[in-house]
Amino acid sequence: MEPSLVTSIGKIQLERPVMLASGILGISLDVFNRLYRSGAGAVVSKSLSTEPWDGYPNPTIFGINGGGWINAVGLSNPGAQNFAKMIEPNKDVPIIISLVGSIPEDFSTMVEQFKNSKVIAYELNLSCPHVAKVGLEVGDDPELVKKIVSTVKNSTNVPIIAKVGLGTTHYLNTVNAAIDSGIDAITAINTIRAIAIDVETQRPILSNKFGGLSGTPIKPIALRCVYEISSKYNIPIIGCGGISTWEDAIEFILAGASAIQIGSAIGDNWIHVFNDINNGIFQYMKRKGYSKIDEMIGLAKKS
Amino acid sequence: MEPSLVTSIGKIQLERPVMLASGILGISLDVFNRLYRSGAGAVVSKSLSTEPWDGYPNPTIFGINGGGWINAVGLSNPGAQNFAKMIEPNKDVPIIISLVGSIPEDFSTMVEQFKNSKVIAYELNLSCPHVAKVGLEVGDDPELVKKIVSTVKNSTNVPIIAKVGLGTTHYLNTVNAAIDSGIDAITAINTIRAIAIDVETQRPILSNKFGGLSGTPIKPIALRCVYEISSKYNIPIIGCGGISTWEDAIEFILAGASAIQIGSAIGDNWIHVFNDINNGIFQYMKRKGYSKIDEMIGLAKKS
Amino acid sequence: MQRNLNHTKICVIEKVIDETPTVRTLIFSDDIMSSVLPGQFAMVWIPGINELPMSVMIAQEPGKAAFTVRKHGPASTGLFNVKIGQQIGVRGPYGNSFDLKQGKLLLVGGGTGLVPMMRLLTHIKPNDDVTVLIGAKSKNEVFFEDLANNLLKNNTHRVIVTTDDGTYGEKGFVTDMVEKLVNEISFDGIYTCGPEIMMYKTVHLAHSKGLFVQASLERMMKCGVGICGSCCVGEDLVCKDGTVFDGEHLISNKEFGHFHRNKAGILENY
Amino acid sequence: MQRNLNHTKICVIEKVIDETPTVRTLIFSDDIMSSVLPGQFAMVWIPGINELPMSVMIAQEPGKAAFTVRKHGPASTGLFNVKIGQQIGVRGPYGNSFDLKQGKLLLVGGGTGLVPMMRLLTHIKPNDDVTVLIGAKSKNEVFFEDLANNLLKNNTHRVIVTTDDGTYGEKGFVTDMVEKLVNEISFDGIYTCGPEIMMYKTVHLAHSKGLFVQASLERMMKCGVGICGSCCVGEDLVCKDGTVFDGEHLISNKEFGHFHRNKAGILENY
Ligand SMILES: Cc1cc2nc3c(=O)[nH]c(=O)nc-3n(C[C@H](O)[C@H](O)[C@H](O)COP(=O)(O)OP(=O)(O)OC[C@H]3O[C@@H](n4cnc5c(N)ncnc54)[C@H](O)[C@@H]3O)c2cc1C
Ligand SMILES: Cc1cc2nc3c(=O)[nH]c(=O)nc-3n(C[C@H](O)[C@H](O)[C@H](O)COP(=O)(O)OP(=O)(O)OC[C@H]3O[C@@H](n4cnc5c(N)ncnc54)[C@H](O)[C@@H]3O)c2cc1C
Ligand SMILES: Cc1cc2nc3c(=O)[nH]c(=O)nc-3n(C[C@H](O)[C@H](O)[C@H](O)COP(=O)(O)O)c2cc1C
Ligand SMILES: Cc1cc2nc3c(=O)[nH]c(=O)nc-3n(C[C@H](O)[C@H](O)[C@H](O)COP(=O)(O)O)c2cc1C
Ligand code: FES
Ligand code: FES
Repeated sequence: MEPSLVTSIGKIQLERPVMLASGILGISLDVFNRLYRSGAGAVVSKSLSTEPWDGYPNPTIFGINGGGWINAVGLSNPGAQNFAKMIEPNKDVPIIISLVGSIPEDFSTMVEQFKNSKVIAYELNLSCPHVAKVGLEVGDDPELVKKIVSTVKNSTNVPIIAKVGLGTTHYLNTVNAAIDSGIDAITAINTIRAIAIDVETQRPILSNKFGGLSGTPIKPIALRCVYEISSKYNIPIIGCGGISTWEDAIEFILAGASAIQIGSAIGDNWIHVFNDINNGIFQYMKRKGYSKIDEMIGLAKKS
Repeated sequence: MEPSLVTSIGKIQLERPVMLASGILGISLDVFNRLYRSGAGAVVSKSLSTEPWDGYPNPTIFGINGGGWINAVGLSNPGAQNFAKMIEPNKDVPIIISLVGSIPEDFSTMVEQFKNSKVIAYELNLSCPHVAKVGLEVGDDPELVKKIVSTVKNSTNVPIIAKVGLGTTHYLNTVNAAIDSGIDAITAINTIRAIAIDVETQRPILSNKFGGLSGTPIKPIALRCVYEISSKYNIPIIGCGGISTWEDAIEFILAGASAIQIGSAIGDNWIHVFNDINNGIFQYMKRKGYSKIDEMIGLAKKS
Repeated sequence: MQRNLNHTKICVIEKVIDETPTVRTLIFSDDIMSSVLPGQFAMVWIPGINELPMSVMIAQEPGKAAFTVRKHGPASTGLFNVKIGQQIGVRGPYGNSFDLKQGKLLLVGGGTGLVPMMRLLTHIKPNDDVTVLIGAKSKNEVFFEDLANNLLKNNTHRVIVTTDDGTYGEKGFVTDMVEKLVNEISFDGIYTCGPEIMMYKTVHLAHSKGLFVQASLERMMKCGVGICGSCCVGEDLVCKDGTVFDGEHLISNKEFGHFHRNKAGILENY
Repeated sequence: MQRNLNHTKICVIEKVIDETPTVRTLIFSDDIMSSVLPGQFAMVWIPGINELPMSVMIAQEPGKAAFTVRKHGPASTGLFNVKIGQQIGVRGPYGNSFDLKQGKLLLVGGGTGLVPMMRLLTHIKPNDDVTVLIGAKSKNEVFFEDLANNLLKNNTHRVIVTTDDGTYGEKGFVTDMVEKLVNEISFDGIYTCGPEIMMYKTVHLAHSKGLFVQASLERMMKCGVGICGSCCVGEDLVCKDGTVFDGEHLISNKEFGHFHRNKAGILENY
C-alpha cells in the first residue's frame, strides 16, 4: 500500500502535513489558492488585528550572510474584517486564520468576524518578537494567555492553536497556560528576537532595529522546543522554524510534530518547496515502510 | 597615529579585543600560550568544577548542515585544583578562569585554589544549557546568582564576569541580579539549547540528546542580547556567539561590547581567526579614523 | 563566508546627474548590479530613512550601475537627496527579465519606467528596428531622449516623445501614439514600463492586434524575495514571478490595471 | 543545501571481514571516505553507543571504504559488533596526511595502527623499495600481512612480522627490528602508527640516524575539528595539526611518549 500523507492535528485533518506559516505570502485568497495547488496542506493567514496596520517602514526584512532572515514587518495586515471579506469566495483551501491582539476581546471580536468564513482553525499569535503589546508580550503573560484562550474557546467551536516562541517568560509556561485553558494544538516556534548592525553606516539595518530571526539558523532550537513540548505534554504540535528540506520535516515529526509549517524556505527555494518536501516525506515513508504519518510522530523520543 | 587595539573591560585591560571563549581548546597551558601567540587578547579556560568531570560520552559535538555546531561535551574538565597546578608555570598569558558550580561555596572554594595563579579574571558560567544543576539552572535562579556573585566578590579582588545565556528565566533578570551583587562585567551569550535528530536511525545524535547551538546561526541573537544589555545597563560587556569575521566583531563592539570571544569559528577557520579578526578591526579603525576601541563601543545605539 | 545577495551591501555614490528638476540618476560601483538583466531591480536602503525597490539603471562604465529616482514621498525624496560620497545599501538583483525578440521592436516608457527600457536597449541586436516612445506630462519632465538615441545610434530607430500638454514632441498621451503605431506596424515585440494605466492600455492595444507584449509591474514591496506577500497582483507575486509579465497573462489577471494593495495589504483602486 | 562534512552521514555496513578474533574490518560505500589521504581519520558513530575516531581503511573497490576496529572497551566493542546491513554514522575526513618520500621506505605498524599504513601503500611509486614491519603480541593477532604483500606485489619489498612471544615471524619487539634496520639501511622515509611506545622508540631511533620519520598519533577525541581541546599533546592538537607529525617536531614535544590526557583532560602517564 502506498503511504498516505494525511495527518491529524487533534480535530484538524490535513491532506498533507506541510503548511504555509503565518506572515508568509499570506494576504490574498488568490495566492492561497496557488499555494494550495502547489502542495500546501493548509495555509495560515498573516496575523490579523482588529484594525488594519501599516507595519513598520522599510527595511523590514533582509537575508543574513550565512543563511536565514531577520524581519520586522511589524504585523502589517488589512485587519480581520477586511480579510474576512477577501476570503469570502473560498471554497477549497484549508485556511487557518492567525490572530494577534492585546486583550481577550480583541480575539473574540475577530473570531466573530470570521464566523461565516470557511476556516479550519485559528492560530493565536502569542509570539511575534518585535511588536509592542501583542505577540510575545502577550505570550509572556501566562495569566493573560489563559484568559484569551478561554475567551476564544467560548466564542467558537473551530479548533484553536497557540503559537509560541522564545520570550522573556519560558515558552513552556505559555504552553502550559494554553493547555490548561483548553487549547487544541500548539505551533512552535515563531521567529527569535535578533538584530543586525551595518558596520559601514554603524546602525541597525531594520527600521525597527530589532526583528525576528527565521530560517535555517533557528531549526535546531525550534526542533528542541517541539521535542520538549511533546516530551512534557500530550498535545498535538505543529513544528515551525527553519524547515527547508524533507529531512528537516521528518526530524520535526520524529520529535513529536503532527504537521509542519514553512516560512523562510519559500524565500530561498520558492513555492516548489511544498511539493519537494511532500515528495521527500512520501519517499522516506515508502523506503521505511510507513503507511501513515501518525506512525512516525515522536519516534525519536523512544531511543 | 596608528589605531590601538587595547581595550578595557572595566578593570581588565587587554592588548587585543579578541579572546578565546570558554570550552574551546581550553585545557592546557601549552595551548594557551600558542593561542596567545596567535593573537588572542586573553584566553578563557574550560569551565572548571570542584571535582574532575569526564563529561558525556561521544557523540558530544557535530556540525550542522548549513553552518553552526551543536555540542554537549558535558563540561568535562580536570577540576579546579588540577588545573591550577597545570597553569602554575604561566608567565605571559592573560588567563581568565571559567568556573561552574551549584552553590556559592563551590565557587569560593575554587577561587581559593587559584589564589596564587596568574589569572586576570574569573568568568562564572551561569549559562551552560545541557548539564543539570549547574550553568543555566543556576543562571535561571536570580536569587542564587546574587549569592554566588557576592560570595565570590568577598573571596577575591580579581575582577569577576558573569556569563549569561538564554534559559528559562529571561537573561536580563540574571544580568540584573549579577549587577546588583557587584559583578564587574557580563559575557553574553553561551550556546542556545538545541537538538538534532538523525532521520535514518531516528534518534537524537548527541549522547545527551540536547546540546548547545553555537556558531554563525546564533550571531544575530547574541548581538541582540549585547545590544539589549548595553541599552539597559552601564556594565562592561564581552560579546560572544557566532563571531567569525572582523565585521561580526565590529557589529558587537558597535552594539556595546568592549571585547569579544571566539569559539566555534576556530572549528571552521582554525586559529588564524584571531589574527584575521584583529587585522580586520585594525584596518577598519584606520579607514574610519578611530584611534581607540573605546571610541566605537555602542555607536549603533546612537542612530 | 559567501556574500548573500539578500544582505544589503553598502555602496558609495560617485556621481549624480540631474535628469529633470525632480529626477536624478545616482551612479555607484558594483559588479553585480552593473550586469543585471533588463527588468531586474534592487532593494535600495537609504540609511535612517527607508528602503525602496528600484530598477537598476545602466551607467555606461564597466563595473558601475545607477538608480534613477523621482522624488515623490519621503522615501524617494531621501534617495533623491543622497549626495556624492554618501552611502546607500543595495540588495538583489531581484526579479525576472524581458524576453527580447528580434526584428521590429516597440518600447513604451513613462517616467522612471524608462529605466528598464534603457537597459533593454543595451541588449538589442544590430538588425533590430527599434521605436522608443517616451511619455511625459510636460517638457520639463522629459529625460533619457538623448540617451535612447545614443544607445540606438547603430540601429534603425526612432525615439518619439509625447507630452500630455504638447510642450514638447507630440501632444497627447503616449498610449495614443501606441494605438497609432500598432495599427501601422506589426511589431515583433512590445515592452512597456511606467504608470499602470499606460501599461494597461499598451497591453490591451497590443493584445488586440495579436502582438507579443510584456510589461514590468510595480507594487508595494517589502522583501523583494517572495516572502512577505505585499507585492501580490492576483495570484502573482511581482517580485518573484515578475516584475516582467506577458501581456497574455496580465489580461487574465483581474487586478492588473485596476487595483493595487496599500501598506496594510488592502486592495485600492488605481 | 551543501553537505557539511562535520555532520554525520549514515552509511550501511555491506561486508565484514574477521581479521583476528578481536579485529574486524567493516566495509561500506562512501565516495568521500573512499578517497581520503593516508593518515586521515573519521569520527564514527555507533548509534545508541558512542562515537570513535577511526583511521579510514582502504576497501579495494571504487567508492568504498572501511574501518578496521579492535574490540576493546564498550565503544569499540559496539563498533566491532555492527552487523551487515546495520547503520553507522561517519563524519570527516579529518587530519593531515603523511609526507610520502620516494626511494627506500620503512613502514612500522602495530595493531590497528596498520590501517593508515595500508592506505599509504596505495600511494607508493613503482620504483620505491618498501619494507613493512608488522608488530604483534602473538601469532593470532597478526593481520594485514597478506594485504601488505599484495599491495606491494609490483615493488621491491619485504613484509616482516615480529611477535613478542615468537609464535610467528621474528621474535621480539617490532622496535628491535627497527633498530636493526636503521643501522643497516639509510631509509628515505620512515612512517609509523601504533602503540605510542612503539612510535616513540621508532621516532628516536630514526632521529638518531638523521632519518626522516613521521608518526600518526592517537589521543582522546571528542570533536575531531580543533574545538574541544581533548586531543592536545603539548601545544599540538592531534586532530587538527596531526594526526601525522614529523619526528623532529615530536622529539621536542615533552608529552609525546610519556603522557596522554583522560576524559577529564588530566595528564596521565602511558
Ligand atoms: C520593481 C520596482 C522598480 C521601481 N523602480 C523605480 C525607479 O527606477 N525609479 C523610481 O523613482 N521609482 C521606482 N519605483 C517606485 C519606488 O519604489 C517608490 O515606490 C516610489 O519612488 C514612491 O516612493 P515614495 O517616496 O512615495 O515612498 P513613501 O511614500 O515614502 O513610501 C514609503 C514606503 O512605501 C513603499 N512604497 C510606496 N509605494 C510603493 C510602490 N508603488 N511600490 C513599491 N513600494 C512602495 C516604499 O518602498 C517605502 O518603503 C519602483 C518600484 C518597483 C516596485
Ligand atoms: C586518529 C585515531 C585513529 C584511530 N583509528 C583506529 C582504528 O583504525 N582502529 C581502532 O580499532 N582504533 C582506532 N583508534 C582508537 C579508537 O578510537 C579507540 O580509542 C579505541 O578503539 C578504544 O576504544 P574503547 O572501546 O576502549 O573506548 P571506550 O573506553 O568505550 O571509550 C569511550 C570514549 O572514549 C573515547 N576514547 C577512549 N580512548 C580513546 C583514545 N585513545 N583516543 C580517542 N578516543 C578515545 C572514545 O572515542 C569513546 O568516545 C583511533 C584513535 C584515534 C585518535
Ligand atoms: C516576513 C515574515 C513575517 C512573519 N509574520 C508572521 C505573522 O504575522 N504571524 C506569525 O505568527 N508569524 C509570523 N512570522 C513567523 C513565521 O510564521 C515562522 O514562525 C517563522 O518565520 C519561523 O519559520 P521559518 O524559519 O520557516 O520562517 C513571520 C516570519 C517572517 C519571515
Ligand atoms: C565544544 C564547546 C564547549 C563549550 N564549553 C563551554 C564551557 O565549558 N563553559 C562555557 O562557559 N561555555 C562553553 N561553551 C560556549 C562557548 O564559550 C560560547 O559561549 C559559545 O560557543 C558561543 O560562541 P561561538 O558561537 O563563538 O562558539 C562551549 C562551546 C562549545 C562549542
Ligand atoms: S515584495 Fe515581498 S513577496 Fe514580493
Ligand atoms: S578532538 Fe577536539 S580538539 Fe582535537
